[in-house]
Amino acid sequence: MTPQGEVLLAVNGLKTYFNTDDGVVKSVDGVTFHINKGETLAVVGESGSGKSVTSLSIMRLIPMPPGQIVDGEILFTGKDGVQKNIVKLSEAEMRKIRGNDISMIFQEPMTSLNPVYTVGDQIAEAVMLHQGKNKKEAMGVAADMLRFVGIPAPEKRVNEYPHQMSGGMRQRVMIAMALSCNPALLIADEPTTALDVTIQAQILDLMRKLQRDIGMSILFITHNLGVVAEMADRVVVMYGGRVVEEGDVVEIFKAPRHPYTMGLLNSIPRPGEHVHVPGQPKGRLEAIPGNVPNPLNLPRGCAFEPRCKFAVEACREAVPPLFDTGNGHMARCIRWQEFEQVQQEVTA
Amino acid sequence: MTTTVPTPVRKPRSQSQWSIVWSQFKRNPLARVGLGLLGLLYLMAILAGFLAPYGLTEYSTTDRISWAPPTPIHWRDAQGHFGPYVNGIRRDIDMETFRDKYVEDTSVTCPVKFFQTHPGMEGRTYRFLGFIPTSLKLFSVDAPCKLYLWGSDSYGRDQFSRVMYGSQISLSIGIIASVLTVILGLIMGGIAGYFRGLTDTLIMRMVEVLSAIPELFLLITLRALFPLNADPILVFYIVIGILAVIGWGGLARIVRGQILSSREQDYVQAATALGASDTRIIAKHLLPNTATYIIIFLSLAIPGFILSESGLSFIGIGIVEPYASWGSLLKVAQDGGFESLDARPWTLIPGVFIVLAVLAWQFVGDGLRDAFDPRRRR
Amino acid sequence: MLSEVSVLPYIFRRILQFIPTFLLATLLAFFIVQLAPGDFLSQLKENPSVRPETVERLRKEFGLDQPIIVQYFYWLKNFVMGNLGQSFQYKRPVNEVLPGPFMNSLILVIIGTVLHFAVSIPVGVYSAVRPYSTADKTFTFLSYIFLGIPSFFFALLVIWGMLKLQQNFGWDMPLGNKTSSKLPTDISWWRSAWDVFIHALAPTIILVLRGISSESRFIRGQLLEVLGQDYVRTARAKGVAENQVVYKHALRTALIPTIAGLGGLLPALIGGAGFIEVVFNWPGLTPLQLTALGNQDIYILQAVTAVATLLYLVGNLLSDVLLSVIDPRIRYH
Amino acid sequence: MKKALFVAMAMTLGSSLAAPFVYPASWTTNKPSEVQTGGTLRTVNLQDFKTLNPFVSSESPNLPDSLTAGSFLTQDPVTDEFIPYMAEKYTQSADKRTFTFTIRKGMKWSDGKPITADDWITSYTIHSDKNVGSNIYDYMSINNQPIKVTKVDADTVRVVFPKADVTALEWVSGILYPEPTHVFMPVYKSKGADGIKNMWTISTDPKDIVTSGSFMLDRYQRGERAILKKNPYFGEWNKDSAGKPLPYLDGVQINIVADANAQLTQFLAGNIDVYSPGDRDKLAQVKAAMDAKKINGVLIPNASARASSDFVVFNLDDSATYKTKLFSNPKFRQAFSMIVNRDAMVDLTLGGLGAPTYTGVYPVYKDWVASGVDKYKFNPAGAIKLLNELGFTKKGPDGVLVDKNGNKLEFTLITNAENTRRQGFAKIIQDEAKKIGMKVNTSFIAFNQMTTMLDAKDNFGRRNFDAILIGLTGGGKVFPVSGPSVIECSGLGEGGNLHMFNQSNKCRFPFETQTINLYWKGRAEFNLAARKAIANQMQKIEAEQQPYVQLAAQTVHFAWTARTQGELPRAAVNSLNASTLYGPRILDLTWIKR
Repeated sequence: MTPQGEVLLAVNGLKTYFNTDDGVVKSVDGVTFHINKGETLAVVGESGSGKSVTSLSIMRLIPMPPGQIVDGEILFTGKDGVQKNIVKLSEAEMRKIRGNDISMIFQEPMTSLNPVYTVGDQIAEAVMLHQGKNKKEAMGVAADMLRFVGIPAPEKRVNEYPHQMSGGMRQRVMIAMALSCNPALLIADEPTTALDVTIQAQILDLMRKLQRDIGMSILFITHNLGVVAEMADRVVVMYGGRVVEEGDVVEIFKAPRHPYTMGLLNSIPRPGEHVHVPGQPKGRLEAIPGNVPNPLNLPRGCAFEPRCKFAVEACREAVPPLFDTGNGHMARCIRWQEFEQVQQEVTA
Repeated sequence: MTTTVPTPVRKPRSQSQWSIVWSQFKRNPLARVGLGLLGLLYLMAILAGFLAPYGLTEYSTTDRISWAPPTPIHWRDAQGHFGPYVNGIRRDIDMETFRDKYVEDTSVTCPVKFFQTHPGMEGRTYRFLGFIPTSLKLFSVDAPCKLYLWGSDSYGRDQFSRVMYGSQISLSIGIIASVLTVILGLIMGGIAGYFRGLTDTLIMRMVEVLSAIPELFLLITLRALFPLNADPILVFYIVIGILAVIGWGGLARIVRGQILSSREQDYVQAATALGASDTRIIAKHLLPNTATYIIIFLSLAIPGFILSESGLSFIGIGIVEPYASWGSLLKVAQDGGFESLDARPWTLIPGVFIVLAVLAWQFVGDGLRDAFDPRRRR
Repeated sequence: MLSEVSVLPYIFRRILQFIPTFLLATLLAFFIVQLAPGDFLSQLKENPSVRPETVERLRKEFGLDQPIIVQYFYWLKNFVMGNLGQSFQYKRPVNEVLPGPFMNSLILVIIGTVLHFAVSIPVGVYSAVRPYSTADKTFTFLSYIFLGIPSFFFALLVIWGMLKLQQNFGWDMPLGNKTSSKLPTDISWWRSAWDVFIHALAPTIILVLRGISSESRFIRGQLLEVLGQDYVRTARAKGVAENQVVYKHALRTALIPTIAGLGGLLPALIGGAGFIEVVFNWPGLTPLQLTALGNQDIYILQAVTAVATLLYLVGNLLSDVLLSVIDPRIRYH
Repeated sequence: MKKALFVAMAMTLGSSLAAPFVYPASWTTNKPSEVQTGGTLRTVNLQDFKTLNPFVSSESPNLPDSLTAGSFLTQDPVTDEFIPYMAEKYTQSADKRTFTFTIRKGMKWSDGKPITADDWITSYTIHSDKNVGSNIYDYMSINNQPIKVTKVDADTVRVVFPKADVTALEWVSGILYPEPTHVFMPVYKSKGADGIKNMWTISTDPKDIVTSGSFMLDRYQRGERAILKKNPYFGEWNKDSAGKPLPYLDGVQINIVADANAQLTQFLAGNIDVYSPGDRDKLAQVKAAMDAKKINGVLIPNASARASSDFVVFNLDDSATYKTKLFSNPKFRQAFSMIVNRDAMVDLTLGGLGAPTYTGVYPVYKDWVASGVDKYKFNPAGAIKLLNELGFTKKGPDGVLVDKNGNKLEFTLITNAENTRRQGFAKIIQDEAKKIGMKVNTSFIAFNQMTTMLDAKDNFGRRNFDAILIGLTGGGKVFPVSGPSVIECSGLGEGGNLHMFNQSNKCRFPFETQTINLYWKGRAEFNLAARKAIANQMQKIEAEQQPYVQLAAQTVHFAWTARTQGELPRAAVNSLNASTLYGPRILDLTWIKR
């Protein structure tokens, strides 16, 4: 694992568990990845794969109890240039990072803004908190930010309430809020899922543009591989609380090394090429059979084994390790080499 | 709302809503306690005749027992025989303290008998489970002894028996009154919400009127309007009726609100377009939507009505003799004032039952509410 | 947003809407009082020396010989002109009789309302912020118990306890009454206000205990729900401190239903003060109402009903206005 | 002749210019030398006072009465004799109709103005004005013939009754009180009855209230308490047996406590000085607190029976239904009386603190209750025998007796919901009746409703009740058998009459006429022994006819704190001499021990 460029955030062996009446849910079970400065990393997975919990763990927003970060470290280099282990920080220190060094935007713009305060107030709150500005200055910043994210008539809009705005507008407000303190890292948790397709594109465009302007890193959480292809530099694929594949976006799309990734790629309609899954007619769209495993009762071996058509006896025995397949591409499948061969044959 | 905490995945097969609610309900320990307690209380009410050693109004104007304390039960007699027995009791009015003094008359002993029938004894015959006439009692003692498990009232009526019989009234009054309230609330709210316009205005004004007029005033004056030589059992229904008449407003308002919002929904409009009649639309499409709310309302209204009944008894317009409710029994303690607390604490026992029943219903009600609410599921 | 331009016409409209309610309530009250057999003069029957002509003359004097509906409109006309009619028992205008007891009840209700919110909000918030903690479980347990005890009986228990404390420890307890009979008559206003306050404390606490029990549970539930809302997570993600999250972001929305219920609280407290006023010998509206009921002193009863309906209106208006302050989504239409 | 002696004494004292009234030493247990003056008596009243106006007041007890000194005569609580009080002396004409009173000199109102003959005339004039609506308007005449009150000269008032009437003595001592002419007359002359009615309301400034009695109003806190202070002029003409001016107290505090249990609380907490426990539970509480030294005081339990009665009255109207015909048969009422288990009522309902009653004369009038009136006491076997004679020989399947026409022996007994004692009585009647096959349904309704049912209906039509359990209270010491409104069977109308069993507006039974004749004969009889003989006759008739089936009477109990002194001698402590507000004592002679 050789990080290229300067590492902004490194997650090492993160384990986040939830205690429920029925037992311990290992939502995140030993996740490791990193984000470089200025890079966009996409974390992909179905719901329940642990991607959202991972992002909330980075923010230390896991509700405790019932949740708990039981192991691992999250190393983060903030604007002050000092590297800190987020897991070990006090709540007060963590608050200085949230919204300031790391910001987050969420899936549901309709409900993510407080209905009883004006959007200006809500943006200004973060500014006042982290930059020590007074209310008036902060409101000025808020208006600037609204303009920055492309909202017309920002001086008027700052005094409006969320219910007076459309969904896309609100997501812009969320982005404005998140960027108001120039964070080093923006975590975007499915920011466009709830939006219309045209608005989706606008928001993604906006994010790309802003990233260029500010130079921040983005941790992009999504289940939509189309978005990944547009946005990400690198991709981490999660399944059952673990990373099953990681690599450069082009690499992943061209040569997935894990059956789950292959399944994901085949379950979205895209013009152009389709990943070839061995033993399957080329170009057919197909959903992954079965359901996400019960997190209370994960298989002893590979979590994807019950749904995997390539599963062999060895898959059931133990959790496969992450295999480095070269070029920083890693996959958690004992048969990855077979796929490589098949794919090379097909491409050839 | 997104779920940030992974919800534990339920059993793989899809469950019906009811079984989900039930399994959620079972997970709530307080709800389980409440349900168990209610089971016991209602079982007690059903078996009241069997559990109560005496009749509801059984007392003697010749023995003149007044405020007898709980009768001590002895286990080993002078001859060394083992088995529960009681001594006879003698009463004096102590003209120094003005309290009744009871001494055990050890020369008289009566064994506590189990599963005895008492044919021909006034008031001891009851209908087991409502239809089998019998005078079988779980336990009893023969005259001249008395077995007052929880003491007696001023006439020497056995409080234990009265609490048992009282449970039938207190526990059913809550259910019947709240069912009646729900029916009234549903009908009025349904009509108001569906027809809107003038009907709605009228009904909603009525609701406002009922909540604006002081309740105490309504209770007392409404009670005064009812027939005077009404049969006590009729009075029981009148009391229920008054409770329901006063209580339906809140529910009607909510039902109306729900209907107003859901009648705009597509399926209702579709039904209208298909020519379904108004009543059919209300009954088939609109009311079921409020079912969840009604179940929760019921379980939380019942304890309220149990308390209201005791309040009515307190101002003397509740259940009348010869019937007894926990409320009217507690009024006996209330009437005695400090003397009840100082000299005959056993008269407070009906209050314990009121608290227990209200607690149990609330546990169940809260449990149901949580179980129905997907956001509060565990 | 709250602005005078929109509020005033709204209030006016609400008052207009309220008029039929008011008429219906007072008419209903008037009818059911009159429908009950007997009237104020019935009690003269036990007096051996009152002659039939006397009763007849009094009946005319009080207008009791007129049809009920005529009597009602007569009352209404007078009411509009600020005349509440004549109390039969006091032989004085109700305008003179009512204010004292009304103010006394209001003392209980105001202290009660303050207490209601001053206790239930902190308790509810504390329980929501630390759900299932020992304190939360204790509050839950206590509120279930308080909800289960009939309040009139609870009042007896409290007085009994206070009396035992006084008798056994010599502590001077404000045992019933509105003021202490031991104080000299010429004391400063704040001293007598304090005296009234400590006498009001015990009845008020009993009065609102049930309310506090259910309200604090309700606020806890609401707040727990709001704390799980996305926008609260957003606030946390901004780096807002936890108590700011609770008080600034969550509590305000969590309290919306509570404030919507304020409208019913005032009349409920006035009504609920009933038994407790009697047990604690508080010279409020209920003792007045009870004797009026016993004597069928209809204009007192009418006035109490009118006041209660007006309080209902005031309460509802107040909660509407407060709601519009707290929740910008609510507009006047 | 005690009376003559007193008049003579007053005359000798009268040789000085202003002769004060001297309170006999026998009216208090204390010697004048023991007495400490000053202090405040704290007492309690069950309801809010509603007015200060003596012409409007209708409640009992009321403030105007508490603030008034009295009238011409006063009744000695120990001897029951009438002695001159505000009159220095009086004469009674040979036909017993005319009283001439010489007003005591030196009497003053609380504003210092003298009390004169005019003040009685003022009072009489205003009370007699129909438009004022005075509560004692009807007392100003007897059988529609007015009582005449005239001023003879500045010191002399003459009262003429339409006929010789022994209750006239009560009238001149306890009905007509003088009222301040200088306050009321100008208003009455200028504004008439309406002017009077608007005077002296409960919110009037106490300074404007002028009283004759030992105390005047200091301040009234609505719904809380009345605070009275000493009338400085009262002592000038009222002295104790040692010549000390009265009253001893500086003030009186009448606390308004509307709930019986709350009153007990106040006494147990030491907030009030005098208290009368209303039932056995409260008595036991007071006793326990005194025994445990929580309160230091005196308790007189069972001081006497109460001056009130409880009875069952049947509907004996001439409506000729099966039920009224049955009720109209004295045998039925005798049978009913024999199922009234009065001992059980005393024991179970009154907690042993009471006595069975058989006539309408309250048992507190020990000397007046006739002997041998308990012929129809509790005797179920006797009741069954009488019912058999009435044709109720067999029982139906429900255990209820039926006569040969198939009429069930069943009726409804009504009593008022406010009264738990009466409900208890009704219950015992119901349960005893059931044992012999008489079905009694009970119904508890509001008092007002109940009295409405008792009232005569339009044109004396059918009244709609079977039996009512109700009570009477009040009546003087002079002829305590009954009252005109109770016995007269004609001249009934809407209200104002208590001839409860028969509202047909005519005497249906010979015993009704007999009773009326005896009653008026007794009223005209000034000889005590002869009057008692007449009373005995009346009670014999009542006991035989059972128009009112008497039940049982409660006893009264008095308690006061140790600091409260000056009560009546024990022999005079009974319900008749006890004031509702102050207990068995004369307020003016009450003092506080420090």
